[in-house]
Amino acid sequence: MLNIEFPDDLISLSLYNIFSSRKDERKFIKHAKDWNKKIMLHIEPFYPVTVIFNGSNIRFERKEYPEPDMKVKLHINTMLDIANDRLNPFFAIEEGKMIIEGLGEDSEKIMRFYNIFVVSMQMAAQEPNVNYYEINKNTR
Amino acid sequence: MTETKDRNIYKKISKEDVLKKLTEIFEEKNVTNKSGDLYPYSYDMTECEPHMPDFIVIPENTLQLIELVKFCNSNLIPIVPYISGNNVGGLTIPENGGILVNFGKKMNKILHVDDNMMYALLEPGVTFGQLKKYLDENYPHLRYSYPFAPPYAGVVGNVLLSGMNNLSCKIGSMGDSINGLEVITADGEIARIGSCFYGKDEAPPDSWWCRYPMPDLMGVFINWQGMTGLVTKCAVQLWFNPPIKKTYLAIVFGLTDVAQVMREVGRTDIIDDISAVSIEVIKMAVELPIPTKFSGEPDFASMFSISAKTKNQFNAKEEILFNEVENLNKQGKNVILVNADEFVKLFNLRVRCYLDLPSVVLPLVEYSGLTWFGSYAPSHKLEELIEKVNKLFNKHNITPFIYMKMMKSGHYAIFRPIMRYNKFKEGEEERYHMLLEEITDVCIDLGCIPYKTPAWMTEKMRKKINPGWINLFEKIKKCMDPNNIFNPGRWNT
Amino acid sequence: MTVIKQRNIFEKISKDNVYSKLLEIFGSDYVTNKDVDLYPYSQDMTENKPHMPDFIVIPESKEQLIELVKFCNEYSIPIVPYTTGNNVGGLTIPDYGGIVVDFGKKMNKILHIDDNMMYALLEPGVTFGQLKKHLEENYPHLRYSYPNAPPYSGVVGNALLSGMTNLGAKIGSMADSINGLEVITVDGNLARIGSCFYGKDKAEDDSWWCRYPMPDLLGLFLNFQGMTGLVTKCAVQLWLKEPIEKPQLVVFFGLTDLAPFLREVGRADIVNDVAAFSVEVAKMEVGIPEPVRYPGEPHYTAVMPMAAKTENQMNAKLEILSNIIEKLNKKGTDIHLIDYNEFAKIFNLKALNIYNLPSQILSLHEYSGLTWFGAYAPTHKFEELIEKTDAIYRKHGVPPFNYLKIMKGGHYGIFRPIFRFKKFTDQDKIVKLLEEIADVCIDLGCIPYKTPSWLTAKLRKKINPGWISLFEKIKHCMDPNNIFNPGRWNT
Amino acid sequence: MISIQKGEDLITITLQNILSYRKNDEDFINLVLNWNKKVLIELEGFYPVEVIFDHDEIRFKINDFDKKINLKVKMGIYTFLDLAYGRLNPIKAVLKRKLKIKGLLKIGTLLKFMKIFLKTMKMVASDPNNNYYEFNKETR
Repeated sequence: MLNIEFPDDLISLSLYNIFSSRKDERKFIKHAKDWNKKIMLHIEPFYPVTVIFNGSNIRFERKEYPEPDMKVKLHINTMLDIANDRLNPFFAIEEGKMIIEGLGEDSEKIMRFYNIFVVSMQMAAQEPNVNYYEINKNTR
Repeated sequence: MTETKDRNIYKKISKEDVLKKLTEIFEEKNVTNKSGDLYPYSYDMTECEPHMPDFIVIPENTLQLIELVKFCNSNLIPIVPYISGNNVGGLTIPENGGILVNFGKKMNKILHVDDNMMYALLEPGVTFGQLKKYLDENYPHLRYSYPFAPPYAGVVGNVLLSGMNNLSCKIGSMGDSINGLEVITADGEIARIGSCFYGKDEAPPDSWWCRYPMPDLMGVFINWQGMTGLVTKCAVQLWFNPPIKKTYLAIVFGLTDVAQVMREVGRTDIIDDISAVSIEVIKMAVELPIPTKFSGEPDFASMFSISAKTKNQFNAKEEILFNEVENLNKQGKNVILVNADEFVKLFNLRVRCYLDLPSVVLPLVEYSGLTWFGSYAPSHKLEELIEKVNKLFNKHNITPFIYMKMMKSGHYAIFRPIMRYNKFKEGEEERYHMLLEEITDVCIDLGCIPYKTPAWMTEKMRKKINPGWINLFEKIKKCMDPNNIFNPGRWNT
Repeated sequence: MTVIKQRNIFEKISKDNVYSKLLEIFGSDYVTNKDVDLYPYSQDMTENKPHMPDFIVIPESKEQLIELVKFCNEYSIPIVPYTTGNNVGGLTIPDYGGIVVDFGKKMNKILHIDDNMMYALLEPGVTFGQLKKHLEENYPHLRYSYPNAPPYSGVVGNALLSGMTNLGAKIGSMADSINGLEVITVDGNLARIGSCFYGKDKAEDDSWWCRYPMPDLLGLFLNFQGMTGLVTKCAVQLWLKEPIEKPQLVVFFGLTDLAPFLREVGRADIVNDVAAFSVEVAKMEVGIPEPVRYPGEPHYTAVMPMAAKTENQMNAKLEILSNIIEKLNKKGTDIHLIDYNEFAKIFNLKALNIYNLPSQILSLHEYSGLTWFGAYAPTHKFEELIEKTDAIYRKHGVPPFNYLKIMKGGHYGIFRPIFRFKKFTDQDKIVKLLEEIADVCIDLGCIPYKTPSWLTAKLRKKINPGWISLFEKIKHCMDPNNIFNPGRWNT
Repeated sequence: MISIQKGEDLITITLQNILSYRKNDEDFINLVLNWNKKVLIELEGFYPVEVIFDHDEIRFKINDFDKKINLKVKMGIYTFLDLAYGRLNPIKAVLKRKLKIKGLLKIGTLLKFMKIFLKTMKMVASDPNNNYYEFNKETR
């Protein structure tokens, strides 16, 4: 069981939304728990956000950390292309549409990053049952 | 036809004193009472009863008009507004005599064109030709919408009377594209209505951008034919002028098939203007003395004007139109869709008078007489209207000229039989009027609502309109014009 | 704020006699004068001064209302029309007491949908949710236009008061989409206005298709806030529902980048509507209690419903849209285009509230107080309006909640600062802010709609005397005893 | 100088309009003068029109056609326009059966007809000055 801090800026809110849909899922927990890394994510044209994995907590900070374990930079529309399977993440990296620093050769890191970020955003984007009516029943 | 009840308008003051006052207000050179000058204002092309005005005045500013209205109101003298006398309904025939105010001569300035909020602030005398020329030269990226009328016809009159134009399928009745008015009411007060209503005296020219959202006083002057006050300024909406324009001609076989064609194409919401005319009207343009339809010829031709900002947008619209026509033909209609410019060039360029508006349709105006039944119509009744009216034309063996439009993306339609005739040929006028009356009765029964209505027509309508409406109408007229000085006789006032 | 001068409305007849007359007309189940019943009608979410009505009646037929109007006119008793009380301007607060006519309960039928001429004939009590449901179930190819309001608010009231909808950029003010009215005037006269005006006693259902071309009596009831008569039927235009919908999200990083964009996209005539909000509103949407904008976040976000008949048409529109943005960015703006459905799914589905109308923005209603300055605005003043109001917000330490629109192919705009507040603690602060904003906006030419009387008092000082006296003349002609919603526009 | 009968029905009006365009032009007169042939032109969807070339006259008929017709030409309105606006070459049109001709063997007649009619039609279509404004000056 993970707990994810509820943020209050646009981008962190999106990440919160993406993660929390999986926060009880075993596979996700396995990757995110005790990863203890700081991932700096810069979704253009917005601002950098650092996601801090600490034990079973995930926090967001609206700033660049001095030396994060990873730096990821991509445009919001690239993100949406990946999330909706219009663009293969690896091609995105090849074509320089998604720039990742600090990936290194650490295959575990790659696996975790891929699962926590890419898979999660794809699941959020493609989950058919999560629709607005489900969420906002009370307001309709 | 209703007799205009003559009233003695010089009980309170002698004609001479009126003349004296008028010369005092407008100066001698802008006032006349010579029957030679008055005569042309006493009639129009229609069969409506002529009547001489007593004076013509040519105003150049609102102060003069305020003085005039106060004077006329205290002496019960009729005031009839006049621009160019091109209406087809006897609307400016001074049925009770009085003073005819000719705005066309001096109060005809284009006061402001607002490039950003896309409107033009006009004096009542501005003509379509004038406005078009002005925009083409100074604001080529903006356009106004033009009626099936001569370039020397007035813009403001057409707008205030819900006239037609060549953007009708997009924007609907002109009543919806008036942004503001300056009016003089019976007590000689001057009011600015619409978003221009801020400001004690003058309103800045960039403030005439909308009719709403304050209490809608403008309605009191729309379609009232000058019965509630004198309009001295009017702001009308302009539209972005897209670079790509093309007109398609739908040739439709079968008497009533055109109705469904217009409805379906109208709903697609991609056409600026849809108008349809009997084949005889097309042939009239080629100046055949008595155009008749031969077997094998189509019954109607419908014109669709499309405009677009980009090639892709144009192609997309074209595709939608083609699909629509294809569907119609699948449903058993017989429609041939051709590029109007190409076709007309081979057929006969005179037909362009229906495409390039405003324009003079010579064969229509070269006759001494011209009259019509012009009405807003329920689009689901078009078939019935065409059939019944066509029968009537044939019965009187007069060539059927029918002109139709689809308005505001198919929300309603226009149905307009037109007749040209020779005024001076013995019995001709009576013959045509009899047909016109029969057509009027049929159309009104089917729910058509005539616009720019002559008095004899409003009298028929009054018999059908709910009493509550009539009461409210009379109440407002009385409130706005207790002495009935503003264009008396209109709507049988 | 203007204080309402009281008047004794029971001079000519005793309250008890009024009550028994009402019972006679409406039956005991549909008349009340009990405080507990009256209380909810005495106030709305705004700061406008509450005032108790003396009676609530629930009509079900125009015959009852004709009798009511004749009676009230004879004894000069105020009549206040009411549908659901969702307006944000104290429009149905009975400033002088009298009788509140609640149309919402029984006069709420959808009388006719005309498939061919595309209109709906409605009783005053019909709500947006109701109309939408009815169309989706029976005429899926037709649509109405919906405001940024709860599904339980009234359609007719919104149309008669030039309200906003999600077709604003295409069709403009709702006033242009009214085809006809049935009204009861002060003398108990029942009038049908518009193309439905033929027919001595009743009109055919298929005859409510246009407002023109007869003398336009409809204007007498538009934006008059019930001051000229009681509307008992209203026909509104419907539109064809286009099969392809692709809402777009636009984010604006420069404070005033929004302004030129609204003007350009407006005249390009490719979007159904533009709903542009301060980013704070978008954050409030997803439940941030006290949203503030952080550096790096855009100042404004705009949601644009776009619809088309074919893929090609949609792509053509999107092409034009991105050309506009490219052109503007070359000139120095910082504007970005994003597919809204995709973004919302990633960001937070609650954001779709702004697109799927009608909808209730909980976070807007969860406060006890809600008020606004809603105005039609000159689009060339947008920059100035944004900058000046922004300064005022900061001065008062309140996050900016602005809501802008472009109307009718770019012919005019909408500028609408909104405030939610805790009625019992910070109302005075908000009212001060609201008044300052109102003054600035009016000076820049904004024209407020659905106006509370304290606002019309300000307007009257600026309006040309000719207009005022024409207005008074018409009001007096239509309602000599001032019984119809007295107090509106300071009558 | 060739005299051309005034048309009173759509198709005849069109043919007249086209042929009149060159009625004072030397080459045209030489072609037509004393050609004395009868050509039946049918626009599919409309009706046939007989064009009678008689010494210095061109006349039209839309019913009770002569027994002896020298040439029968049939085409759809779109073919008609394509030929006029040079989007379709007449020979191709014939081969594609878009332009149906009875009397193909009378090559002489056919070629002459093409010179007289198709060529003129193209001239009308491509004449830049031949526009409404020039034409109806007095009414603008």
